[in-house]
Amino acid sequence: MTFYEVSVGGRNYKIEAERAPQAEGPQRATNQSDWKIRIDSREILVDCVPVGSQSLSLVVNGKSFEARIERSQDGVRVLIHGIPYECSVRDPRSLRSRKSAGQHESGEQKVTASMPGKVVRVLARAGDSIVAGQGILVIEAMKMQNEVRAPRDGTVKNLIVREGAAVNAGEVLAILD
Amino acid sequence: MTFYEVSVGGRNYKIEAERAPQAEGPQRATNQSDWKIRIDSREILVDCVPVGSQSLSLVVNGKSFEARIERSQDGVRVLIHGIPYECSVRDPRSLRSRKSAGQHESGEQKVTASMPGKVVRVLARAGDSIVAGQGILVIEAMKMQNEVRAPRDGTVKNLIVREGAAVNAGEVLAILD
Amino acid sequence: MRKLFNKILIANRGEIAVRLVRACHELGITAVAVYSEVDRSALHVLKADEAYAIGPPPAAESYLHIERILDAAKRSGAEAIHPGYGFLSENAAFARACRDAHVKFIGPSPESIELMGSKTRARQEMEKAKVPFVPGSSRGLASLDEARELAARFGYPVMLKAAAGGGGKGMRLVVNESELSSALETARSEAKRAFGDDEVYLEKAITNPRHVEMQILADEHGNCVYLGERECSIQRRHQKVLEESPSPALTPEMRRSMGETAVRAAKAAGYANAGTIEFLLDSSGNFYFLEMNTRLQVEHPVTELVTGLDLVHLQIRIAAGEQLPFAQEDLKLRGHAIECRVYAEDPENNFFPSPGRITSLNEPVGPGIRLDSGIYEGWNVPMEYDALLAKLVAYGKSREGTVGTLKRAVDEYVVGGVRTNLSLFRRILDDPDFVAGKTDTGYLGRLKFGGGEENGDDEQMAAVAAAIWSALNPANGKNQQVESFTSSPTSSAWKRTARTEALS
Amino acid sequence: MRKLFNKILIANRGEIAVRLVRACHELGITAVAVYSEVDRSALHVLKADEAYAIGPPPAAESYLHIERILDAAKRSGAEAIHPGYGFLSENAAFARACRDAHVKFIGPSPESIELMGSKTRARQEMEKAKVPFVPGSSRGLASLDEARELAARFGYPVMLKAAAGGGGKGMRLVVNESELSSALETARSEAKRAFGDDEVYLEKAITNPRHVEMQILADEHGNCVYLGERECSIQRRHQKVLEESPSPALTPEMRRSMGETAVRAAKAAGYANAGTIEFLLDSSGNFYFLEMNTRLQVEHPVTELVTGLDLVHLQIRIAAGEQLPFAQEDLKLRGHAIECRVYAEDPENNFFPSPGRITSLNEPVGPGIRLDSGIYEGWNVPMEYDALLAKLVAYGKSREGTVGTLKRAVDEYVVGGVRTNLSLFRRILDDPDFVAGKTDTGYLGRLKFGGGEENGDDEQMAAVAAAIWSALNPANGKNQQVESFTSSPTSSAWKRTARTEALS
Repeated sequence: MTFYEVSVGGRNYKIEAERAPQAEGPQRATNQSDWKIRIDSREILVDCVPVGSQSLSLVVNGKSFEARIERSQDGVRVLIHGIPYECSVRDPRSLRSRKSAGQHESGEQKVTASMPGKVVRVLARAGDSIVAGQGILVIEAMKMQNEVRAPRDGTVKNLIVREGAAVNAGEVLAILD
Repeated sequence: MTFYEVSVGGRNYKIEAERAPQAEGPQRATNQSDWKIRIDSREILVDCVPVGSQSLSLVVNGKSFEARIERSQDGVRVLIHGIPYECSVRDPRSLRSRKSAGQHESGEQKVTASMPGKVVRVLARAGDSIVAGQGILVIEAMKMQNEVRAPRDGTVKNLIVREGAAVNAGEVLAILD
Repeated sequence: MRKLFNKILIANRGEIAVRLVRACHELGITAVAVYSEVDRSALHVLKADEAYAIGPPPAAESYLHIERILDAAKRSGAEAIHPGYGFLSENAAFARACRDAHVKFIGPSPESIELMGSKTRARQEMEKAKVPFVPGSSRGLASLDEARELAARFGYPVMLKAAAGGGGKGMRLVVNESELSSALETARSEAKRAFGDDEVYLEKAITNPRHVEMQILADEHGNCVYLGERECSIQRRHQKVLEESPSPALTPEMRRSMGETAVRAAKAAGYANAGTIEFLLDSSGNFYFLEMNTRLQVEHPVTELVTGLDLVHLQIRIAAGEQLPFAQEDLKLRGHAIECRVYAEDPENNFFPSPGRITSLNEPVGPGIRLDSGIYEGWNVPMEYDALLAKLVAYGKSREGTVGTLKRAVDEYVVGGVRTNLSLFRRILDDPDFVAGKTDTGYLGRLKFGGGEENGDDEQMAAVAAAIWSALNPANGKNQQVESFTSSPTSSAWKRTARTEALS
Repeated sequence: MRKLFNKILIANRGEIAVRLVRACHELGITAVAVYSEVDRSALHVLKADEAYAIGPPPAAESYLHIERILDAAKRSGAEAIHPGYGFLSENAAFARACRDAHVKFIGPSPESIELMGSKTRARQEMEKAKVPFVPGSSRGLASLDEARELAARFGYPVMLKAAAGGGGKGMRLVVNESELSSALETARSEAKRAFGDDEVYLEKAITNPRHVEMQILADEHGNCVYLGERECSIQRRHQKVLEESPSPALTPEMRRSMGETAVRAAKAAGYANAGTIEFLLDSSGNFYFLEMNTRLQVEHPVTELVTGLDLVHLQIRIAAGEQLPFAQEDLKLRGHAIECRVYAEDPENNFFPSPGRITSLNEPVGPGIRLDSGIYEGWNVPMEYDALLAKLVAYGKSREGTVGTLKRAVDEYVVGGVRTNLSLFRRILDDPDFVAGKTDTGYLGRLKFGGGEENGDDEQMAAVAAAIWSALNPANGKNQQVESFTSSPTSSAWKRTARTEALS
């Protein structure tokens, strides 16, 4: 049995997942694909089979769900009925490692790109004092421009990208101190 | 440079493949994706990029070809304009290994399934003498039945599958001696 | 919009089950799938809102198992069942069991199914309704004179058939009167030997007939309309392969006449819901009743595309007790539609079925294309059921334009891992007879097919691609090759194992 | 079939280039693609028969580079060029350069493009042809009395606008006469301050207008017909998002009147090939000329589905010198069609563009669905161009049924790796105002949108799926998390960078 803490849209689910034991005989009540799931202390039997390489099909009490799963920045994004649910999954080990990682964070803050694009203008320089909301640089993608702004007051410790650079989603653009 | 012998539908092509050297400057004549190909002593420049995980896009002299590639029993199957070309590719090493493997073949002949199915009837027994064209067993798939017949006169040395068995394409059904 | 039903159970699998799930969703109805063990990850299960296992892979133990299906209906609370085509769709016992269980069967009454399922009773009722049959003696010939007289009345050629017969035994084609006497003798003695009964009857011979069928739609209030014909002459082993609407062979007058005949037939059978009357059409434009299919047809999309209607939506509305929302004069055919049935079978290996894993899939879309598909990349096409993977349908203003669109789509369609009959469609769509609309039930038998599609430039490029692929993926070069004989089926070695699920 | 052209070059990219390649193939014409460096493996290049590189990623150096495109036409031997929409499609210099190079430009003459591209010249010609404009003084107001008189003639509310103006400066809405005097003074002084010119003119104010456009088709022999309207009121940042035909706001009489006006406009411009007249429609049913788009529109599929025609086939036939194959009275609209423009943008992040790799793709098919798509799984959507990925179009007998079909298809559509605006369509299609056909250009601004789509059961199941996925793929559990701030754009921080490629 494995324990997970899954947080979706601000809600936390405590989940225990275990493969169901195989029953014998031709009229077996459970399948190879059955899981015993305890979610927030309620127990359900989930028939779960992989579909292609990126989906799971879940049948629970006769209800059928197809869950497309893709990696996202913070965990996995699960699409059900076309609607994305951002899930961050922690098992006990990763939970610990996350806590210890968090303790090492100093007063620095990284400013990252939310989408890929090209840096068309840099508005601040390393060493500049800036206030929350002040523009740091401008990114362009698909004929639209976006001014990336400071999340809080501070000093620009480092400007990592320069004009003309292509940046990916999640890439660090600047570090504030 | 690598040499290949590719046979397609009974025709053999001798092919040398080499990545084209990169030209310098912005108005470069060749791309990273260019290949110098010599096919049957004719030289062509092929711009070839992967498309997804199972295709190549080739542009040759302005002509555009999308080649879907999948493994087949005897090599690769290449689909161009929807039409499959069964290609068996030999580089010098595999050519050698094939020859040596061939030499070990005795008078035995394997009878294999051409498609997946279920064995619904076995018509011959081990030890039986059979003539070319005589039925060995019957396979059923998708509501159709197929009698698998002996390719030549001989003795049934081994009947590997039994009635009710599911067989895959290429699976050995029987061995003739 | 009034909810027609809250929940419908779909007693089928494959592309039609997916199509029915979609129709439910379009109408805001919860769709319940059922599945055999081997279909747990089939597309219809993934698309449905609910899904219930109904047994092992063999159809008799799952999709034909009335009790288990009704049990799933009960567990799910479904108010109606759509049977699709094949399986239980023309099973009167199932329709009756649904009625007894107070679950609406989306289709005709068990009585209509029974009537049209019995050749003799159907013929009696249809003849009363003045539905034309192939002219014939309908009972044994008393004498050569009677044969002569009937043959003269119907016109040559005629066919002699053993009354107890089947399988061609005791059958003789008679081209003119001089042959009649000896042919009758031979037929009688053959019939005697084969069936112990020398009774022989005579029918007008229809040479190179077309198979043309008429779609009808009837509500439960006595209204019935026809929705135009489908040309289904292109068949292999009595299995339709390509269908179109309208038929290149019908004039508006013939369409009206055939349509009105079909409506008479349906009314005579007390028919409700969607149904199809199959006709033989001879080269002079005469048509003769073959049988009635008391269910939705595989090829219904071509009718939908030329009428602009959704037959499944209408089936559900009719089953919910609604009246037909239009009259005959409101219906107009527009444009042309052609359907290709994409089967998992190997055209280079005598159309041997080809189940297995779909390793890659590129489905054509774009202008003028409708695709009803039951597969996805990574799915394993099971060996237990029919080989129909998808229906590729093109539509357009003219037949010529529609053929062009279909060719484009066939060329874009890629199914990897299993073999398909797509190359057969390329061959048909390029064939001058097909392009001219000259098709009959013998068409596919006459069509030269098999290889020869390859293009020299493309072949060279395939070789180049294979070489570059090997250079990029060196591991692929290590293909072991052993001398082996792969079974190659011949036509005669094949036969349909059951008619239960036979589709048309 | 006579070959119209042997070879056509497609001077575009994305879904429209794919759609044009398909049209060529359907007509048996060789299709030549051009591509910028970043589009080497774009779908239009893969589908085309030939492909030529035309330069670096920026459009100015590739898809807008007239010389390089004509060079590719010359090298390939293309006899005609289809410009698609955007890029060079309404560039008179390009049309003229094609003419000079003896390559047929599939579209109107450079003279027509120029005429309709000039607001003042277009207005003069259109007014001569009795095409209605929003009533206004068209030149500066001489006095308060003149303003009073005009406002009384047009009816309140009216709008005062700075003649030199733009950007809302010097603009005042006047609801009744008592406000007029002070509003005129304010507008004048604002205009003086902003533009150094206090000239102000007066126009009837159209509140909550609809954007309705009329498709026309003219051959090069003086024949011109209209193909019905498209309702395009649902816009964001002046970009259309969802279009339909017919418009819920038009009666058959209004359609005829608008259609005949559009044909008059096209004839006055000496127009040939496909074109669209955009109108503002007020709540009383009056319509006013906005502009003419002298090219194929993004949203042309909805017209194709209700007319049963293929506009691109017809464009090619017209360019080849053929006459229109039908007259106005042969054309009938049937059913209803609605298009969703699927953009790579993040609806939860203020519709921020979202280029990147398509990691998974499930495209909806089935009854009532047409999909014009320019993407495939594994492709990298480049950041250099417009964010339109595909157009999902549903059609059916009724508007209600079509909305149902579209909802079903939106729910089946999965695009992984990049964010899309699909959830916006779910919101619109469920909105009572949309369902009732009550849309105007302010609709999307009023629509409450953003999150709230989640379903409790589905969310729990997502959590369960994520847990099982982690159990099956233990490596996925090791997600590092660092405190980081992700830039979150606000509406005001965004602007269109260019109108050159703006689509409508």
